[in-house]
Amino acid sequence: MRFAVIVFPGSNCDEDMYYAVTDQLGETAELVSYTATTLAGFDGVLIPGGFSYGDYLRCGAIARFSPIMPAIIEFANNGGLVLGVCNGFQILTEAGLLPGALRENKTLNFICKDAPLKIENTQTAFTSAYGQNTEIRLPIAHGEGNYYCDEATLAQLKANHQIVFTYQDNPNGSVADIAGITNEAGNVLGMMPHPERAVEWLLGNTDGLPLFESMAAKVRQ
Amino acid sequence: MTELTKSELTPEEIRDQKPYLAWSMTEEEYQRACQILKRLPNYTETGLFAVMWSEHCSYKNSKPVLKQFHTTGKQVLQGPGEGAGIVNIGDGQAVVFKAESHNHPSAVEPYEGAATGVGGIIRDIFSMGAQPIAVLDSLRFGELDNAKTKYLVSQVVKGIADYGNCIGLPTVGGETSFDTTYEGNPLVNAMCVGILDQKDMQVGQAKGFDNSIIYVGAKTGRDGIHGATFASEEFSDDNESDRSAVQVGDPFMEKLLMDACIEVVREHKTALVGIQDMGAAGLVSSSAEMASKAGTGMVLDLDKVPVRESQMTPYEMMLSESQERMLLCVNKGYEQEIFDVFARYNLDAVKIGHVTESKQYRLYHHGQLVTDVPADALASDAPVYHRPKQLPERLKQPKATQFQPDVTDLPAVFYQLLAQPTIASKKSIYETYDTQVRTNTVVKPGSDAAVLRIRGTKKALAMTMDGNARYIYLDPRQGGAIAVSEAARNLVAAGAKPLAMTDCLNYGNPEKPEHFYDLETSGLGLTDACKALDTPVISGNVSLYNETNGQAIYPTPVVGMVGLIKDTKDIQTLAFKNADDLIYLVGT
Amino acid sequence: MYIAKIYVTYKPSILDPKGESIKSALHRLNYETVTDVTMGKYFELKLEADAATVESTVQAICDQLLVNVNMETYRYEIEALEVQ
Amino acid sequence: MYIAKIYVTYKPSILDPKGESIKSALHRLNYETVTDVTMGKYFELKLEADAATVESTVQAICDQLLVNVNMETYRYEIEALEVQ
Ligand SMILES: Nc1ncnc2c1ncn2[C@@H]1O[C@H](COP(=O)(O)OP(=O)(O)O)[C@@H](O)[C@H]1O
Repeated sequence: MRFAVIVFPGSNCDEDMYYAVTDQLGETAELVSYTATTLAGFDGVLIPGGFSYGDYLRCGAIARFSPIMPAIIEFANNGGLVLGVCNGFQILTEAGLLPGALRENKTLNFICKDAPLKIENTQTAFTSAYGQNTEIRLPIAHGEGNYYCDEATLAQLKANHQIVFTYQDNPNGSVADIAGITNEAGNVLGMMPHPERAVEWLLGNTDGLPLFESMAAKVRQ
Repeated sequence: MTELTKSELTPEEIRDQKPYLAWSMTEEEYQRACQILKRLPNYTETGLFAVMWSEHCSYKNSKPVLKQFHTTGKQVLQGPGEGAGIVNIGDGQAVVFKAESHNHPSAVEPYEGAATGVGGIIRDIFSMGAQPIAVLDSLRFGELDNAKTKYLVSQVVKGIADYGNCIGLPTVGGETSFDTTYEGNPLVNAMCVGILDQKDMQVGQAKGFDNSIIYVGAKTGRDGIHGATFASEEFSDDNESDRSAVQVGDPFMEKLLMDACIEVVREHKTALVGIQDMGAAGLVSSSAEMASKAGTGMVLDLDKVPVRESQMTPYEMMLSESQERMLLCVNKGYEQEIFDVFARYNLDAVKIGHVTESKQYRLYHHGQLVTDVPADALASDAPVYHRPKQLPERLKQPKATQFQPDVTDLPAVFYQLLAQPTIASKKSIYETYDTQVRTNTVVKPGSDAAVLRIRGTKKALAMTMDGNARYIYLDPRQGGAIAVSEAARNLVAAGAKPLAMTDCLNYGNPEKPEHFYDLETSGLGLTDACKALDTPVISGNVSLYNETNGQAIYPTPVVGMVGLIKDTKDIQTLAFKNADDLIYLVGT
Repeated sequence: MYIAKIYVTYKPSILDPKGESIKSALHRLNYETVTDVTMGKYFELKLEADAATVESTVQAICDQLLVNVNMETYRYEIEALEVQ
Repeated sequence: MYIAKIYVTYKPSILDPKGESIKSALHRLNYETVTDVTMGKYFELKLEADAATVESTVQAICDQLLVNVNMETYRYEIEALEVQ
């Protein structure tokens, strides 16, 4: 399959994402500039971490007005698989593709460490390759990963099984320990932990690889 | 600071009122400038001499010490003198690294001081054409028992974290220690490591008559004017109000600048002649050094310099230390392709002058010639001082007999030791640093040295920063050697062969003979170990005048070292691996 | 020429961790009379707009970019600046 | 009971990368009438202080904690709140 890795000014996990799906997963990928206006020919869209536009206003707030965004929204609305990690998650919420918002960590500090996660829903296009009730560890690295949504939205997320990952040991204050959610249709996933940093034995962790394998399997169906 | 911007004195008024004394330029140095010019320097020129002849820019007090360093070896591709040193790691690749101090700015404005320290050292690495891959930080503060120190620690760490995390470079190692000697004068040293294809090696030179000088990056403001002079002065409580040299870092801008400069280096080789970052003493030091090194002259039109504030004087523009700016020398006729690259990153790139044959350094402002001095006079011909030295009082005492601690409750002492901030885990610091971005980090903070693989090869690099000022305080020569040896041991423990080192020399006022003794003697100690271990010094930085109210810090050389691991399967970590494994104590 | 001053704060129902941490810092510094702290953002915008549109422009800018209406509220003041 | 509203902004000569990045975003969104943006901080403090000391307390809090006097300036307003 062919992935588009979106590069905004200030993205800094774009190459990591690229290498994860090419070197480790063995699929093809292309770095796509924020100035592009079409995603024709791609089977999946990856929005990487980083500090788009410095994240000086609010994380993701400025990136969502980039020229590429209408194409991403159209791609998602047509059922295409979109994964946003870290800053990518923030951009997806700012763009309204996912509900809620991400606030500053309750510790007020950036946190970089491995976080044990529970996979709440293994029936998604992003988690089908994980076993039921699997517990995994993925690296987190963020200053603003404290997920917020109001009660009504939370009830909906729960009812629709949109909560995909939760923290075992909530590091940032997220509502309901949320680490990652999908949209209602299940084709857009936003998550704070970094699966692309956990795809290689040399770097000590491969718990992220099944996520990309799930996406590839879904596209091949 | 208002004093610096009021209407300028005439050359005669400068001679009579001597404002240069406040800029740390001595009477003798002023006279020397007059002799070189064979006339009285004007206001701008006086400012340029003062800043370029400061210790920070000219190393006028430390040059004799640096000359003794061991700087050669068959692995060395570029020794001291450029933005950073370069070492061969085989397969046409090289590792580039350097350490730099930002002590004075961090004492005054800890968050921005530390952040811009990181930004500066990163620019030094990509100005060599290298892709930066990692940052390390070596921090020293007073004891953690008061609110002021806690504030400094939290702000310095946040400054380092925010800059490195935002630009997307992992901060993978360092050291943090606490001692009352650093109470008024914390040390913030940062190191950056980069990888380079040897064919992309760059130098900061302005060669080729008529070639264009191009300014890229952030606009120039009134920030940090006289920062270099400021770094070459002691602190005292009564110059509190002078401390206005605050520069603000913009890591987002630097990320764009880094990516754009690397693209220029890799893909526009025929266009690019030289590239240098605008660090201390900003525009004047980068441009004068580029000309002086190439044996050329330069004409700059200051009306072209992108500015952020209105009505900046030539003096202010030349001395501003606004961050995230670079200076390029580009072959005549190739300017447009360079402009196009920077335009794609939404960065300013403006031709502000050209290289000349005359060896004169000339600045025009509003059509007027405001500076006309030999380029060499500002750079390579700066004064050098051989300071007198004297054995410090503390070393004259006969060596005390071995201290015998009286330990009755061993476990209690053990726990007390572990609770010492200097010994305790530094997790609360390094967990705020992104240690994994760029996904090369094999060994993260918490081990003896950090290890990063080199993508696409079997190789990996180990890196560390170390220093223990108490040893130098007690025995400068041995202590210097110990600092190098500790760094080397940390690399070996990671499975690496040490390649070369960089250093930050943090000392007190060198004009005091006892401090100069410490500087020189510990330098000899560093050299002893460098020779023995074949780890030449390839780059470094000197920070003198680390004093508060006449009291100097311990002499504190900090060593940054990089080693090569030829095959990632040989990487070692510090943790015990299995029950029943045997434990050996090796060495003396 | 107008200057718009815009104040953005979290909605009351949302925990403000920065405000909380400042409050406890103030208590440690013995400013016990401080009972509540909220921290928000403050923007000053200069606009070369005309009187008829300036207010709607400021509102649009807030709703579109400056404020995340999911979790933040805002208020603003607009002043005319003397033209020299 | 008093409420203090405190506005903190950078001093004029200090680089404000946040304001710059917001300004260029607004220009890209076609709000070209915006000529200048600064982004600062906004605090609301509730104080159980008395009229005689409230102002000096607020000033001390600003100088000591809320404001980095190296780089920032501030202004404030203090209002008395009705006690229920
Ligand atoms: N300021 C810092 N930044 C990043 N890592 C740090 C810092 N301080 C300490 N560390 C890391 O913590 C670990 C322990 O450091 P240190 O206490 O200096 O131990 P040692 O003396 O054994 O080197 C090392 O891995 C080091 O890299």
